[in-house]
This record gives sequence, C-alpha cells and structure tokens, in this order.
Amino acid sequence: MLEGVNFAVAPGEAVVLTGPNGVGKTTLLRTIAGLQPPYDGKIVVPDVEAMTYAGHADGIKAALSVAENLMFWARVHGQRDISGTLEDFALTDLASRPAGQLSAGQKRRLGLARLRVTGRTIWLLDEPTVSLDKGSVDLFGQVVRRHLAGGGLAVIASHIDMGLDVRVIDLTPYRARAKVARGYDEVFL
Amino acid sequence: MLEGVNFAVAPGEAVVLTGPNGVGKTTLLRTIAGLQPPYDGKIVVPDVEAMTYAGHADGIKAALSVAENLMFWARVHGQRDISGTLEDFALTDLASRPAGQLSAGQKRRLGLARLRVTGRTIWLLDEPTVSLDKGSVDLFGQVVRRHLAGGGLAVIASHIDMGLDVRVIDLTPYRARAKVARGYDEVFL
Amino acid sequence: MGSFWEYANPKRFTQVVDRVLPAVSGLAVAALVAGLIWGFFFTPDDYRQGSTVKIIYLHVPSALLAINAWLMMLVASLVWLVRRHHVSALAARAAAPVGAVMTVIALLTGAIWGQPMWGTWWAWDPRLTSFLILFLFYLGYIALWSAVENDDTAADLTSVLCIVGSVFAILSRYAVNFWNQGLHQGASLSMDKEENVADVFYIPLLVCIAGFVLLFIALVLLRTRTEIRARRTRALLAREVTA
Amino acid sequence: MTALLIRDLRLAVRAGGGFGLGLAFFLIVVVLVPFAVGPAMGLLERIAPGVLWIGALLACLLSLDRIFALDREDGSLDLLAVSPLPLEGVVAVKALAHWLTTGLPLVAVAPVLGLLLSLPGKGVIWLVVSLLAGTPALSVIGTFGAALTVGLKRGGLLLSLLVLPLYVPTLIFGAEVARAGATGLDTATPLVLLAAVTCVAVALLPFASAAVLRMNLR
Amino acid sequence: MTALLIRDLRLAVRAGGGFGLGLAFFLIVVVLVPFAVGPAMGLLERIAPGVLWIGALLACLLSLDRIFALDREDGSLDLLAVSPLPLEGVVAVKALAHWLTTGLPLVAVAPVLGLLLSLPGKGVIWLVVSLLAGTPALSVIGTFGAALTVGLKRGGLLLSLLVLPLYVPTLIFGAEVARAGATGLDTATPLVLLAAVTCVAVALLPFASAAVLRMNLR
Amino acid sequence: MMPDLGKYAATVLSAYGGALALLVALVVASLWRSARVARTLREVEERVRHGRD
Ligand code: HEM
Ligand SMILES: Nc1ncnc2c1ncn2[C@@H]1O[C@H](COP(=O)(O)OP(=O)(O)OP(=O)(O)O)[C@@H](O)[C@H]1O
Ligand SMILES: Nc1ncnc2c1ncn2[C@@H]1O[C@H](COP(=O)(O)OP(=O)(O)OP(=O)(O)O)[C@@H](O)[C@H]1O
Ligand SMILES: [Mg+2]
Ligand SMILES: [Mg+2]
Repeated sequence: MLEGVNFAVAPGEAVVLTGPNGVGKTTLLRTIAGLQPPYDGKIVVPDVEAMTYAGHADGIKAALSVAENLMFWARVHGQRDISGTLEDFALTDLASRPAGQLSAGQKRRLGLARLRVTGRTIWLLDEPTVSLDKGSVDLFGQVVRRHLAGGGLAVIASHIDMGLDVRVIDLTPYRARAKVARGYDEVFL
Repeated sequence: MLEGVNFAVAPGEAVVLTGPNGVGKTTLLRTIAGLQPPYDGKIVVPDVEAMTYAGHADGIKAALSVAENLMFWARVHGQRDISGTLEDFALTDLASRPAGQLSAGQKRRLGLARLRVTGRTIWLLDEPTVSLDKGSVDLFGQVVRRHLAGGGLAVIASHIDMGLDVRVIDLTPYRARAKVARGYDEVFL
Repeated sequence: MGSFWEYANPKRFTQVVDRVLPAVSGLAVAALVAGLIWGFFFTPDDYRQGSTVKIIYLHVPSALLAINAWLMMLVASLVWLVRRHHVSALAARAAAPVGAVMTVIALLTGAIWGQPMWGTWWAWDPRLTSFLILFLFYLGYIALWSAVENDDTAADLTSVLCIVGSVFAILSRYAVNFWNQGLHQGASLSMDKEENVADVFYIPLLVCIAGFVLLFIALVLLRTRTEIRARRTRALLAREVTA
Repeated sequence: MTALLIRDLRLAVRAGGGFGLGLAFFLIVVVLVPFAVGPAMGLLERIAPGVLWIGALLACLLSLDRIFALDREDGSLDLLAVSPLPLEGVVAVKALAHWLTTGLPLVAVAPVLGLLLSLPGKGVIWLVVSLLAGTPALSVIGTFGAALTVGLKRGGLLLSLLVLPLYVPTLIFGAEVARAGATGLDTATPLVLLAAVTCVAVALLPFASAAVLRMNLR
Repeated sequence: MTALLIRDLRLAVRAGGGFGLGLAFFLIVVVLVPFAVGPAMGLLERIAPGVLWIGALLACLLSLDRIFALDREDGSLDLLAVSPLPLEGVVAVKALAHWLTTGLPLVAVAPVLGLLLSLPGKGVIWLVVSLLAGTPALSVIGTFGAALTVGLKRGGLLLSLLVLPLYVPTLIFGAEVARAGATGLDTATPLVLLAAVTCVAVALLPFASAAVLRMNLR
Repeated sequence: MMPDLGKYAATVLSAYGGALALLVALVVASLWRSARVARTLREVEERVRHGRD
C-alpha cells in the first residue's frame, strides 16, 4: 500500500487519483473494494455493500451477447431493467452481438455499463476511459455526473483528464510497497 | 473493411488513424498486417517481412519475467541485445519481475518494447498509449520519433493525442462493413 | 455444352438441381419401394439365418453408402482445395449428415442382426469397429463445419480434416484388422461366385442398393441447393447491412 | 442465484465449458479401452463397470478447473465476491451447474456405452443408479478443489492431485455398486454407503468451499 | 526456433501447462483403476498394458488445447504468424515441446506405474519401448487437432472429438506391442507398424497443421 | 399378405422400423430445412429488390 495517503470522500463527490504507472492506484482501489487486505492503516466505508469496482478486467463473457452479459449483472444485483443503461452507453444497437466481437472501446463501454445496473452508490473506477473515444468519454462523464448528482460517490484512477470538475489526488509522492509485505508478517518484525 | 479509405505512407513518416469506437481501426491495422484478408481494395506493402503489429493484446506471458518475455521476441527476430530497449522503456528495474505482476501501464510498456527488438521498419500500432501515464507517453513518443528519424514508418490508431507532429487521418466518414461480407461471397449474389 | 466446371457456379447448379431433382427423387423412391417390398415380402428365408436375411436389404446398401459418402466428400474436398469451387465444398458439407445417418443405419441394423446371429449386440469385430470409427469421423467433420463461423474457413478446415481423416481411417482399418479376427461376413458382392449369396437374395439387393444410391444423390442435391441458398441469404443480408 | 445458474449453463453450452466435453471424454475412454486391453470378450465384460466409473470420474475431473478459473481471469469472480450474493450460494450454484452439465449427461449416456462394453442388462440399471447417486458428490468435491486452487499458478495440476484422494471413497462404493449389480451380488450396502458419502459432501462442502474461496480472493 | 522451444518448455514448467499435469493424470488413472475394477490379481495384470497406454493417451489429450489456445488468447500467435519463423517450424516446435513435457515424462514414469499394476519385468521393457515409439505420434496428431480448433468457441470439446479417431491406430499398435511383450508373444510386427504410423505422422502432419493454422489465423 | 417371419419377427421388424424411421427423419429434416431456407431467401430477395427501387 501507499504510505501516508489519507483522504475522505463525501456523498455527491468524486476524487480522481493520478500518478505514474506502477505507483499503486490499482492496488489502492482494490484494497478499498475489499479485494485485498490493507497493509497498514484503515479504510472506513459506511456500507461495504454499497461499493462496486470496475477494474482493468471487465468481467465480460465473450460467448454471451451484450444484453445477456449486462442482464446477468443486473439480476445478480436484483435489477431487471437494462434498456435505459444500454441507451446511456450507446449499446442498444449492439445488444444482441456476442461480446467477443466487440471492438476494444465497445467492450469497455459494456464493462462500465455494469456499474449502472448494480444500483450501488460508491463507484471505484480503475482507468475507466481506456480505449474510449472522445464522444464516449463525454458520455461516460455525463453518467458519472448524474451519478454524483444523485448522491453517488466515485473514486477514479486515471491518467486522462475526464473533464470532471473534481478533486484530484496525485499519488506520485507516495510509494507503493511490494505486496509481499502484508499485515500478518508484522509478528516477525 | 472501410469504404473509400486510401492513403500512402512514405519512409520516415507516420500517420495517426482516429475515429470513434468501432469504426474499424483495429480491423484496418490487422488487415494491413496480413492477419485478415481485405474485403476489397488493395494493400501495397513493399516488404511484408518489414511489418510488425502491436494490438490490444500484448503477447505477454504472465509466468515469464520481463526480460525473458522481451528476449524471446528478440530471438525470434534474430536479435540478442535487449538491454538498450529495456532502458528506453524504463523497464530495467523491472527486468526480473514476472510479467504477471506488472501494473497495467508497465505491461503496456513491455508490449511496446517488443517493437524495438523486432528490428522491423513498419510499425502498426493499435492504441499504443492505453494505460500509459504522461511520462511514459512522452517516452514512447521519443521512441517513435527516433524510429521515424531512422527511416522507419508507423501507422498508429489512437484516441489520444500523442504529441507527434504527423498526419492524422480521421476515419469517421468511412464505415466498417460487417465482417461476414467478404469478397468470396460475391458468387452467391 | 461447355466444360463440366460450369456447374460449379452456384446459380447454374441451382438451376440444374431444380430441373433434375424431381426425376432423381422419383426414381429413388420407386427403386427403394420396389426393392424393399420385394426383399421383405417376396424372398424366402435363409436355411440358417431364418427371416433375418431380410435385414440385408437395409444393412448392405447403407453400409456401402456410408463408405462411399465419405469417398465422395473426399473428392469434393480435394476439388475445393484445388479449384475452389464453392459448390463442391457445400456438396461435401451436404453429404456428411447423410453419410452419418447411413452409418447409423448400418450400425443399428447390424447390431439388431447380431443379437440372434452372434448372440450379442456388439462385438469388437474389425468391420464393426471400423464403422464405429467412421461414425466418429463423421461426427467430428460435422461438428467442425458448424463450429467455424466463417464459411470459407470452415470449408478449408473440413477439407483438410477429410483428407487427413481418410488416411487415418485406412490406417485404422488395417490396425483393427490386425488387432482382432472378426465374426463378420466377408464381401459377398465380389466376383468370386462361390462366395456369393444366392440370386434370390442378390437381385432385390441390387435394386435396394440402386434405391439407396439414388436416394443419396437426391438428398445431396437437395441439401447442396439448401446450403447455396443459405449462403446467398447471408451474403445478401451482409450487403444490406453495409449498403 | 438463478441468474448465475442460467448464465453458467448458457456458457457451458455455448462455449463448451464442460458440457459435451465431459461426454466426449467419457465416450473416448469407453471406445478406446477395448483397443487398449484387447478384444477378449470375457475380459471386457468383467472390467466394464470399473471402466465406466473411471470414465465418469475423469470426465468430471477434466472440467473442474473451469468452474472458477475463467471467472477469475476475466474479473467476474472479484465482481461476484463483492456482489450481494452469498458466496456459499455462488459455490453451490457453481457445483450444481457443473453437475447438470457433466454428471447428468454422463448418467444419460452410460447405458449405451455400457452396451458397447457388453455389460449385461441388469448391470446397466445398477450402473445408472450408482452414477446417479455418486456423481453429485464428484461435482461438489471437485468444486471444493477448484476453490482451493483458484488463482494458483499450477492450478490444474494441483487440483487433480488434491481432488484425487477425495474421490477415492466415492469411486470405491460407486464401482462396487455397479460391479455387484452386474454380477448379481448384494448392492444394498455399497449403495447406502455411496448415498451417505454424497449426502455428507453435498451438505457440508459448499461451506468449506466458500470459506476457502474467500481466503483465496483476499 | 530454439527460442520458441525454450520459451514453451519454460512456460510448461512454470505455469503447469501440461508438464506435471499430464504426469499427474497418468498417475491418477493408474491408481484409480484398481479401485474401480476390483482387487482381483490376475485381472489387473492382464489389463495393465492397456491401462497404461490409455492413461498415456488421455494425459496427452488433456494438454492438447494448451498448445495454441494460450498463445492465441494473449496475441502471441498473431505475432508469431507475422514473425520471420516459418509456420511449419512453429508447429513442429510446438509439437516437440508438447512431447518433451508430456510424452517423455510419461515414458520415464511408466515403469514405476507398471510395477503398481503388477506388470512383469519383461512387460515393462516393452511398455517403455512402445510408449517411446508411440507418444511422438500422439503429440503430432494432437497438434494437428489443436491447429484445427484454435480460436473456436467449443475448441476443447471438438478437439477431443477430432483427435480421438486419429489416435486409434497408434493406440492399437502401441497397446499390442506392450501386451505382446508382457505375454511373451511376437512384438516385432506391431512395433514396426507402430513405428511406421509415427514416422508418417511426424513427417507429414506438421505441413497439414501449418496449413490449417494459416487458414485459422486469416 | 404379411410374410411369416418366424421367431425372428421382432428382430426383423425392429431393424426395418429403426432404419426406415431414420431414413424418413433424414428426408423430412432435409426437406424442412430446404423449405425454410428457400422462404427466408425469398423474403430477403424481396426486401433487397424493394430497397433498391
Ligand atoms: C453393428 C454391426 C455391424 C456393422 C457395423 C456391419 C457393417 C457392415 C459393413 C461395413 C458391411 C460392408 C459391406 C461391404 O463391404 O460390401 C457389411 C456387410 C454385411 N454384413 Fe454387416 N455389419 C454389422 C453386423 C452384421 C451382422 C450381425 C450380420 C449378420 C450376421 C451382418 C451381415 C452382413 C452381410 C451378410 C453383409 C454383406 C456382405 C457383403 O455382401 O459384402 N452384419 N456389414
Ligand atoms: N503480486 C505482486 N507482487 C509484487 N509486486 C506487485 C504485485 N502486483 C503489483 N505489483 C507492483 O505494485 C506496484 C503497484 O501496482 P498497481 O497495479 O497498483 O499500479 P497502478 O498505479 O495501478 O499502475 P498503472 O497506472 O500502470 O495501472 C507496481 O510497481 C507493480 O509492479
Ligand atoms: N467477428 C466480428 N463479427 C462481426 N463484427 C465484428 C467482428 N469483430 C469486430 N466487429 C465489429 O467491427 C467493427 C470494427 O471493429 P474494430 O475493432 O476494428 O474497431 P476499432 O475502430 O478498433 O474500435 P476501438 O476504438 O473501440 O478499438 C465494430 O463495430 C465491431 O463490433
Ligand atoms: Mg492500474
Ligand atoms: Mg480497436
């Protein structure tokens, strides 16, 4: 984990994490999401159930169609209606295409569309705009803004300016520690 | 394939292809690389052996170290020395780390480093700067410029301005055809 | 009358099929009905096998066709690879399920026949075994056709499979022969008159074989035309999407 | 939960993840055994129940690593872990999907293949019964093994080694039922034991699998 | 070319792609068979050569889909196709790497496992000879199947189905050599035939595989 | 009319029944698919022609 990073995010707010490659953005986001244990320090999340994470891997099945992929995640989170989300992400025309045949940017849009159907309020986004063209970045910016306006909250790691007018935390001064050094090894220190 | 696209690239020159997601940049590059047959039209490459392609997939083996990965591609192309390339892409410190443990941007740098060790003159690059931080983008820009200065040639698909001062071809007006419609089906029409 | 290869044009082929198909299928039905009725109702029982000889009218023609359908596919595959005539690739594709069904019929009738004759449904006799292997080849071939999305790639791949498969099918035949001496009858349609079945069985059998062959031709023509039309539909749709 | 089951079944059917593959493998084993051991009639008959059980077991084993590995690779497993579904449920559904796509088809084709190996009619019935009672255990145990090895470098190898000893009781009782059935001996005792193994496995192992999966995902 | 061979061997050892997995599978088959067919002594002895051959064949079959699939997924195969290496060479090296990581280890452990199945001493020698002569054919044929199905949706299933009938001659002659060796019969004829099959396969199939791979990569 | 098949009646009849059923199924399936494909082709051709004018 990063040393000395310290920040709090309020509802309706977003922060963007930046920093050079390998500084630990992905690691930080995964830790917040509870996908790996913190080396040190504390992460306070009011409601673990309110978080959702979108990382480098999109969780998309090549053999299923776009609609089937999205519908699955919607149903896992107890939703049923995906048509609005498909529209928001300009995927309606592609709905019945197998996800394996999508172009890189289309695949990414599908991965991001998943966020909407989870119905969750805390979004942890790891380089969400990779491979997206400018139009899609704007589209996604709008979705995020609407999400924030609705009381949502987002932590975004990105190298690219997304056109969001939000707090930017530059992680460059902090350094990622090697992952081998995890909490439990403290007893031996 | 795209309809009506027509361009020529001279040695020492680079072109950047842009266009919205799904317009067919990847398809065009793969066709030039000879990885799929052209639907129609002609692709004239003086020397097929002079081309190399770097796409969304990097051809990196998670179980091998950075140096081993690079060394393999170097040897396939008859080179033996990779230390300069490692330096150029700021990978020297990571040389012995298994590629599976790299961060997204580090992995991308490794994928791009492969271009250098092929010793080939025509580079076909599909969104090379995805996941790279600003420093790495500059680093890569320099590598490309040096490549061009040495008589090389590059066709780059990208959504991001790479700071290269080159011709940009916007593919938006052309539309990709569905892949099913290939030349040979004409007998059936 | 131009060259034979003119018929390799899909449109021309379809026109020809439209014209000859009724005649061929009519003949096929006539020969089959005649042969099977003759064989089933008007032939005596064999002194050893009793009424089970009647199975021969189904068993032998289907077994013959099972093998010859594969041979036809092999030729069509070679034609496709060498001259790239779409009709021959599609004809190979159309013939495979017919050949597979013939193989199943031969296996099924053989197994049913085996129960009273040899006291078992199945034995690892060389001929039986090689038929099982042939059936697996058919399955693999059909599965490969349907698994590959691009039609021409599928044609290419299945053609190579057919050729390699033929070599290995022959190897298997010898291997199986070497491995086990069988229970099964030898070839009785051979020139060697001593070994032949009596004429009472022989003539209706020939009629049945003719019927099966005609049926095979009719089915392959019909199914090839279907494949051509399906391809044409896809090509039109694709052009519509992009135009 | 049903969404997950449907997705897994769909994936299995479309992408060939197990369904069919298991079947094909079963068929392969049964067809090849006579070539390997020779055509002697009495011999084949004697080993038929065992061969069929081994075939079923291997067919199961083959598709185990797909239970979690694919979901792990494309990030779905992480997303499922932070989803509202309880992990125990996820694991149970995965095991069920595995059985439906592997175990059940095997049970269905076993009679035909039994015939090929000249298994007598009564033996076929007991073979089906024993497979029906035993294959669920194979799937549940296998899911546990898959959860243990998910994300490991040499997962496939380890998985087979870990699961192998766990499969032994099921195999012994299952093959015993089939063998006793074929030779007309008493099948009640091994069948009860087989059922007991299956019940215990189905009732308890999903919890262990979920616990192990949680450890692996941390 | 050697670079490719070294890389493939390294990957196999590090990532468990075949090496070890094949061995483990072989071991599993051999260990489970006695449980499945029952403990009768004479029986095991008679089927031992066949069981070992089946085990070897299945172990081979198992690791086939890794020959090209992994390289295809991460883009390496495309890059290799546009590299200066001839595709025939790539295919041949892949088959060789597969044999070195699967066939050869099997040959090495076969004697030990033969002992487990109470194969007599002379039988062990012939078993090893037959495996040594036969497993290269298995790898080459398997590479052809893998090249045919690379990039297909249901590759794994199809691969097994396609390769199975192609394996039959090798298996028959191989098992025959081992069986004849164990019972003291003449082994020369089947051994010559086995060697012939292997030679034909090794000499011709790489060209077919490369052709097929080219069609698939187009 | 029916010949006397003796003790093998079941055998012979099941062989004929099974084989003929398979043949009929093959023919029916071929015809059915042929008709369906022909119909869709006609529809598509119709549409393409209308789209043109
Ligand atoms: C599943 C089992 C069987 C299979 C796969 C099978 C397969 C074949 C094949 C491939 C032929 C070759 C035709 C030729 O080469 O001319 C054939 C012919 C024949 N079979 Fe079978 N057979 C089976 C069972 C039986 C049984 C049980 C009988 C009767 C006892 C039988 C009687 C014959 C006869 C009389 C011929 C004609 C031989 C000739 O005229 O060439 N078959 N069968
Ligand atoms: N399993 C691991 N063992 C050791 N080091 C690791 C492991 N995984 C990642 N690292 C290292 O931890 C550092 C942080 O990686 P992380 O993926 O968090 O970077 P990042 O900020 O997301 O970078 P990027 O912008 O390139 O995505 C990197 O230097 C990486 O090489
Ligand atoms: N196998 C396929 N079958 C049908 N359509 C396909 C197939 N593969 C890709 N496509 C479609 O072809 C179009 C062009 O895709 P391509 O990957 O070339 O786009 P791209 O310009 O590279 O986009 P991006 O910027 O998102 O990477 C897309 O609409 C895509 O959905
Ligand atoms: Mg990252
Ligand atoms: Mg692209």
